Amino acid sequence: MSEFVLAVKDLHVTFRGRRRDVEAVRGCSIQVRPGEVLGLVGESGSGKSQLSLACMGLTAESGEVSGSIVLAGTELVGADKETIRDLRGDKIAMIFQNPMTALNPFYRVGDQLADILRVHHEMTDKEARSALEKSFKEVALPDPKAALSKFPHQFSGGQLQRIMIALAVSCEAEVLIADEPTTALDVTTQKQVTDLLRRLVDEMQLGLIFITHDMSVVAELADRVAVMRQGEIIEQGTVADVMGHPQHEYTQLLLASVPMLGDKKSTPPCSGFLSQDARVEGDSFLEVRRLSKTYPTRGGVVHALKEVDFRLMAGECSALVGESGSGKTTLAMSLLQLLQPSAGQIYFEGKEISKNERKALKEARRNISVVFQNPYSSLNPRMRIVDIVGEPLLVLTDLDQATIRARVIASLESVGLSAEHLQRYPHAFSGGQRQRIALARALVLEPKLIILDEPTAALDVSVQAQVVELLNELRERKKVAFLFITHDLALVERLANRVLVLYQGEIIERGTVEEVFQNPQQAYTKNLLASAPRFESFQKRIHQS
Amino acid sequence: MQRVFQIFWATGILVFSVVLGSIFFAPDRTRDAHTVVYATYGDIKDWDPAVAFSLEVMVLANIYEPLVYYDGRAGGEQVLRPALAKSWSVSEDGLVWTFHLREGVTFHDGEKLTAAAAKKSLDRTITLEKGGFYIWEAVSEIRAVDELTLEIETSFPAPVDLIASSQYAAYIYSPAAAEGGTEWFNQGNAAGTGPYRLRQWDRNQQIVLEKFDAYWGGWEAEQMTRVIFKIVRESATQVQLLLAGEADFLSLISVDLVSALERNPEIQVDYIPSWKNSQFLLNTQKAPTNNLNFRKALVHAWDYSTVANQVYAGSADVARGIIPKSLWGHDATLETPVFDLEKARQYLEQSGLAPDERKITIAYIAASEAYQSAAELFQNNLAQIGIEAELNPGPWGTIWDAAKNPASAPNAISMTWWPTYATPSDWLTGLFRTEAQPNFNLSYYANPAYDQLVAAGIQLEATNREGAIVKYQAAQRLLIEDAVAIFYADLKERVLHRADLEGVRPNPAYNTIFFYELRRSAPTL
Amino acid sequence: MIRTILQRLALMGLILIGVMTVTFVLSRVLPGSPVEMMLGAKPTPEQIAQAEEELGLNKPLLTQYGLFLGDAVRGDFGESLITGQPVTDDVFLRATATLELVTLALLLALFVGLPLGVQAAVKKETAVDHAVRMGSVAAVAVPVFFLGLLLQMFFAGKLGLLPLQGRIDSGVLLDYAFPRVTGSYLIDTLLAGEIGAFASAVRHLILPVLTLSLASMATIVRVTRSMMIEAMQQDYIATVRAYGVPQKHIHYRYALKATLIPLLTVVGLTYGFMLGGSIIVEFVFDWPGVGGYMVQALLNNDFPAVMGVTFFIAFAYLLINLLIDLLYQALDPRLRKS
Amino acid sequence: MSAADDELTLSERAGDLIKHNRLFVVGLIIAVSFLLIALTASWIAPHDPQAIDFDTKLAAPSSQHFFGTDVLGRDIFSRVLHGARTSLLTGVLVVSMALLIGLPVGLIAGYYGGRVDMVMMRIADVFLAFPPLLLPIAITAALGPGLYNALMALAVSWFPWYARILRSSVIAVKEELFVKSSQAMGMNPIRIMLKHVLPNSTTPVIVQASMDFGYTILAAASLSFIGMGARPPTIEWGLMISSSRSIFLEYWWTAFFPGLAIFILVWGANLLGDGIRDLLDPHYKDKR
Repeated sequence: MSEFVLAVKDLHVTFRGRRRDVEAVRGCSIQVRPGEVLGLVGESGSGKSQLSLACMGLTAESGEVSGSIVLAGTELVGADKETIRDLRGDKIAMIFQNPMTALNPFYRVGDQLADILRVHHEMTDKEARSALEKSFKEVALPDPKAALSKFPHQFSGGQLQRIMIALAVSCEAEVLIADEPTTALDVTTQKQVTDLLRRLVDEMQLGLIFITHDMSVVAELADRVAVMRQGEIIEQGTVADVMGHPQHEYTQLLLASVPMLGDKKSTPPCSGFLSQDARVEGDSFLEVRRLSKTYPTRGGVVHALKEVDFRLMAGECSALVGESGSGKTTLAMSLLQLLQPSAGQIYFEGKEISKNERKALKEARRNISVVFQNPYSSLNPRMRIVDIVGEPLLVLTDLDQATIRARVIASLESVGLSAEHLQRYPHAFSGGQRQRIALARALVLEPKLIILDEPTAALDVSVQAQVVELLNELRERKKVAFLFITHDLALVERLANRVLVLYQGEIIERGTVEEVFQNPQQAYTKNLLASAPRFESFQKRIHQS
Repeated sequence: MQRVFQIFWATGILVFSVVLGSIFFAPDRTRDAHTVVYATYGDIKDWDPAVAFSLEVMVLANIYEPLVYYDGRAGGEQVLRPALAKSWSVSEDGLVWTFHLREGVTFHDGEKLTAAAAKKSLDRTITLEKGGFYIWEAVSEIRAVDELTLEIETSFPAPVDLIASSQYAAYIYSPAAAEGGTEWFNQGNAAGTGPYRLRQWDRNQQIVLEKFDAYWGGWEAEQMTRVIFKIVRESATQVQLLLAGEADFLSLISVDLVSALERNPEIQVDYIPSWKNSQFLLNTQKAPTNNLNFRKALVHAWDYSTVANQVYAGSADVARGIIPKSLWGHDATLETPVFDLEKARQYLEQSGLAPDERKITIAYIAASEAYQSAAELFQNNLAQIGIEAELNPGPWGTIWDAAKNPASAPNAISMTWWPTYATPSDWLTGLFRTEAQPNFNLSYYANPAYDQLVAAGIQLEATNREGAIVKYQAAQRLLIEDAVAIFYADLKERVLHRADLEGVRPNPAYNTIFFYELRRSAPTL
Repeated sequence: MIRTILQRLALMGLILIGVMTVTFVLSRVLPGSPVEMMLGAKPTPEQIAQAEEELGLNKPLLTQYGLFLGDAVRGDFGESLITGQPVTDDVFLRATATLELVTLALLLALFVGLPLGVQAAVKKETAVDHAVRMGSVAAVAVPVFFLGLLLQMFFAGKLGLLPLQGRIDSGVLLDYAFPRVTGSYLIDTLLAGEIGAFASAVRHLILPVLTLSLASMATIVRVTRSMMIEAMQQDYIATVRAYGVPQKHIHYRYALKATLIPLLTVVGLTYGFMLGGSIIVEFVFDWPGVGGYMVQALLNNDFPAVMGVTFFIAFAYLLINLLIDLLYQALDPRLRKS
Repeated sequence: MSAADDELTLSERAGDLIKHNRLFVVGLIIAVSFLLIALTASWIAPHDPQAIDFDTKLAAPSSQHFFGTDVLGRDIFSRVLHGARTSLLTGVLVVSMALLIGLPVGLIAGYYGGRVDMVMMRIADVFLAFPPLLLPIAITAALGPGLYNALMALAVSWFPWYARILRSSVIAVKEELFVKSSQAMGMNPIRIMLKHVLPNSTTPVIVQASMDFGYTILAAASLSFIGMGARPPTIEWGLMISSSRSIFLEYWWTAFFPGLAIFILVWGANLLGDGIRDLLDPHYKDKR
């Protein structure tokens, strides 16, 4: 029988829309051999999920599938529903992006998984449970026996993803499709899951299709890679061929825009800026002294921020780095006066700003503005762009309509948009464009400092790069200071010159980017740097395979 | 999963079969010919005969008996029949009345009827001062002369035999009951001398009376042994019960259904004279009805014949004054206003009221369809001559209370009246005598000349009936001249019952059916 | 767990006091002073004054409310001015009649509504689904009093199959006397072994239960359907489908359980709605329940009864919702305090 | 990537709905026709609804009187037409009054949270603790019967529902980042609530209001049925049924046609409500 455990030839998936038909997959062909990992890369909307769903026979009713999909010797296209259903969970299994909601909250883990197992394999409940216990050990899950009787909400994201993998293993599936399994996980947990997958593929000769938008993960894990764009596979081959010397310019763009540590290509951030006038002024225009914030919860008091001190010099661009739960957003909210800190003070240009210092607070508000992470929530869907961007001027200045309109147009042009967008509503714009509008709103007041909370995290890789370039260019032209809040070290390298590492509410390390990145003092910083994808290891990995 | 389905279907079939079974195999209605069912629209509130003053008479009249019965069935003139008193006489000066009680009469609780027992129950009723106690106003002392002779002395000559026949506050109850007091009565107890004893009271559902074997009147085979009062609030339901034979009498009937029911052979409709009449009292002190000419306009804008013939569909005659045709003292020659919109417009002009002042409020009992239709018709007629009428229907308690407070009193309020005992003075004093704090004088009528005429009549009533009538009729003429109310209907009492029941001869003096007199002819079920 | 229950009970007490205050203010504003009602047609002024003294009507509003609360806490709501009986007895006697009616109506609504809702969801966008939706939207639109009249006219009037009104045949009530234990005629007659009386009680329940349950049945169908569809779109259903679990299994084991638990809150709500709706059904079928008693009390401003019956209905309504919430927390593993 | 229907604008979805959701179309037709009837009642009614004519009392439906005549001989067909006006007015007035009271309460409670929210929601709980119909009956008893008192009573007992629904959606919208950025600018809270929070949180309330429209008509009719609602000379369907209740078994048409009218209007309103929910509630469309 053919060497491939899954072979897809000239696959078309079209959806009958009410107004026009949409071709989600246009003639794709891929193959997977046992023990081989095929990386399926593409941005959102490229059709990679639809391709995998077709291989599972899960395409929605309104979709039509043509071409050929041979799974473990059986042709799926045109087969009756029963035979396809029988294969699912027996020959082919799937792992989903969000493990937290993938299991039924109303049943214990052991019950529901055993139930699934006994659908395909004639076994008693006891046998199913012991099989599960075995595969729980296989995926290094702590205390497998107890895990069976727990409920899904009693596990962490990483543990749940392991449970899903264990299920696929105990089903003895020959092909495993992992749809962005690590996107929803922390950086450190991501590495553990990808390593586990690699080990299982090698040991059990599984065929794995790893779907992701993150080129660095593909480089780490995959043997072969297929790049998808608008429903077509534009390039396919071994990792070395496709990533070493990419033919299609879209692939090149994807590779270039993946932020990697140690990627020397881009110019060092605001170095020019630093040297001339920043040092001369000497005084810090934003200072935080012993800032702390505690939340009372049922289990006692949670310390989100513990006596944080730091200073921002005029014209500097600092980055605040920390994983989720480190308190970085609480800090940002406190700076924006959206949160009342439990203790400590914040000074702007020497004057303390707090709820009762009316004048100082207003002055600070004119000079500090913010760009949030999620572009889809940053703009009021019911307001036109001209009103959104013009609102700060309306609120904080008493300029007349005409000048406000002019300033808005200028601000929009500075972020690469134009006056014709003025009357449109946010839903007419893409994620990247919305983030630019949010930036235009932040800039219109010509503030001294812009706080950016994970500005690119919600964007597609290719768009991320453009926004990073825009930020760098704006800083030069507008002489405005940035405070970046992010978990992505590669971004820090490209955008900031000073960095503060936040861990469980405390700044455990600070300094220039070179000092901290070359020889990190704290163990936590070292671990962070280790798990972030590095440019050299990426190159090594490509040429080696 | 299959187990759940099986349980689901099993329970479904079980429940369905129980329901079907009970529909078809429920006990056949075990109503024999000797049970009679009366559908009433309200439950009993006061079981104490000394306190009861409204709907309760329906039941109590079959449990208790007065000293004397008034037989109102014999047309106008007055006929008094012996009840617990075999015979009675009055002294020369008309101040001392002697009643000779019947012997061998026992109460339901076994006690014997004696003069002392009668004195005890009448004394208690008077001192309790509740319900209809005021009819004994004239009485100064009651004496039990010997075992079966009772003397009642009055401070001024009064028709004590007539008063003793009243349907309220004149019943004789056992001394033990008197001891128990209102508390004992209201737990659903009764101890009278009447043909039926109280068997069961299922609050808000039904009241059951049962034959009292030791009744002094004795029993025959075909008489009724069990009387059930079923509480049925909806008149449509009462009609259905009557048609289905589940009820023998009904108490709440829409006027328009009577003609349809008359055509039904199984139903019999008896019309009997009644002392009830309906009128709309006009508030003589509240603008704009304080203006005499405006009131005259109103009384001429009422369409008397249409209301009597159409709205009351033949169950009422056009009234002629306040004293009904069926009672002594009625003045057939009295000349009363007639429906004439032209005349009404003239009076309206004479009243000199500005157009925006021509607005009145009319209150009436919401539950009565006759009042509602009559009021809507009147509202329609008034609109034709430029008077705007706002209708305020409501339960009796609410509209009565509003009417008694001058500020919130309406310009016109519905009133159906019937006497406690057979005397015209009951209307003349109750409705129109001057009262500082109005109780039923909701016209706020205060005319000394009128009061003087009525008082004179009362004095003469016991001794010189003719003289009393002359006074009463003069008083009535004043009411017409002052247009104090719209007297529009002498109500014909209608009794609807199953045709197979005979002996139904309702007595206007008592708002009840004497079930003791009933016989059932060929069984219909 | 105990702490949350105590907290909820305290909250419930607070809300009940709020309800009592609102009712107290409303009942005092009612037109028509209750004294005349109590004393009958021709009371003398002294009697009125004496009765007002007795009822404490002449005291300032606040002290009247204080006195009332003092008594109410001891469960003494005074005597009803219409029936002359202690309000608590009246309310208990009638409450059991209403609870019997409402509970059966809810069970019928669930028994028919649930499966229909589930089928409509499972067979989405098919003839079954459209028929069920059309029917449920129509059923909700039928005025309860109109439905009652129609059923009466047809089943009792024309066919003479079912009784028109009341809880049991008068004759049966006499000849098959049964002791009142629980207040529910179905149970009491069975306890007493009087099958004849039981059958009569069932016959009298059919029309009122049907009238009361139709609207709620429709609501339960619509809510079950949308909850079931929502459950079927959850990620964990996609997982189970991806592992080839048969469709029937997905519907009736996973999606159904995920629907039934949140559905509990709707049942609590419907029970409350039915307590209100029973007012109309009791009006049409002469059902001696607490709804009719309340309307009578309000119409004749019998304010002790108004306070007592409002307290009971609000208390039952809140208690039921509390029980449903606690049951919901016990059943949903995510909320369980393990 | 969502399936065929990508982000449709409101008007496209409406067109889509009319073509595909037959139930919504039926509802639309009923609602529009009743609206027309209500507006043109005085012209299209064959007889004067108030004209009393005892000669034709309780006449059965005929070519002369399509729905027969009532106990005062008035033409029931004309009265049903005029009744439409009262019922539509009831629906509009009650829902809008309830929204007028409920929206501010929900907005302030949701936005400020903390003690303000606690107090307001407990007050709403008190109103919600009264089972339906109990509170309106108590209020109408206090204010005295009459259509406007009944409508006021219904509105007062209805607003807590809207307050609660708005509150929960305001709590969600308050966390949106565009609200946070306005707060960061120091915009005054009232402006934030009115310009940013309210416009984005009213959808669930509008959906509920359109569903309630039919129910309020039913509630008002029930009040009239037990004598607490409209009074003559107002022409109201519930009142017509109530006043012909005792003769209904014999003269069925006196109550049947007003009852039928209530049923059809409320049914239409509910279908319309369903449709509006699909229109405004995007992710709801696949729950249809």
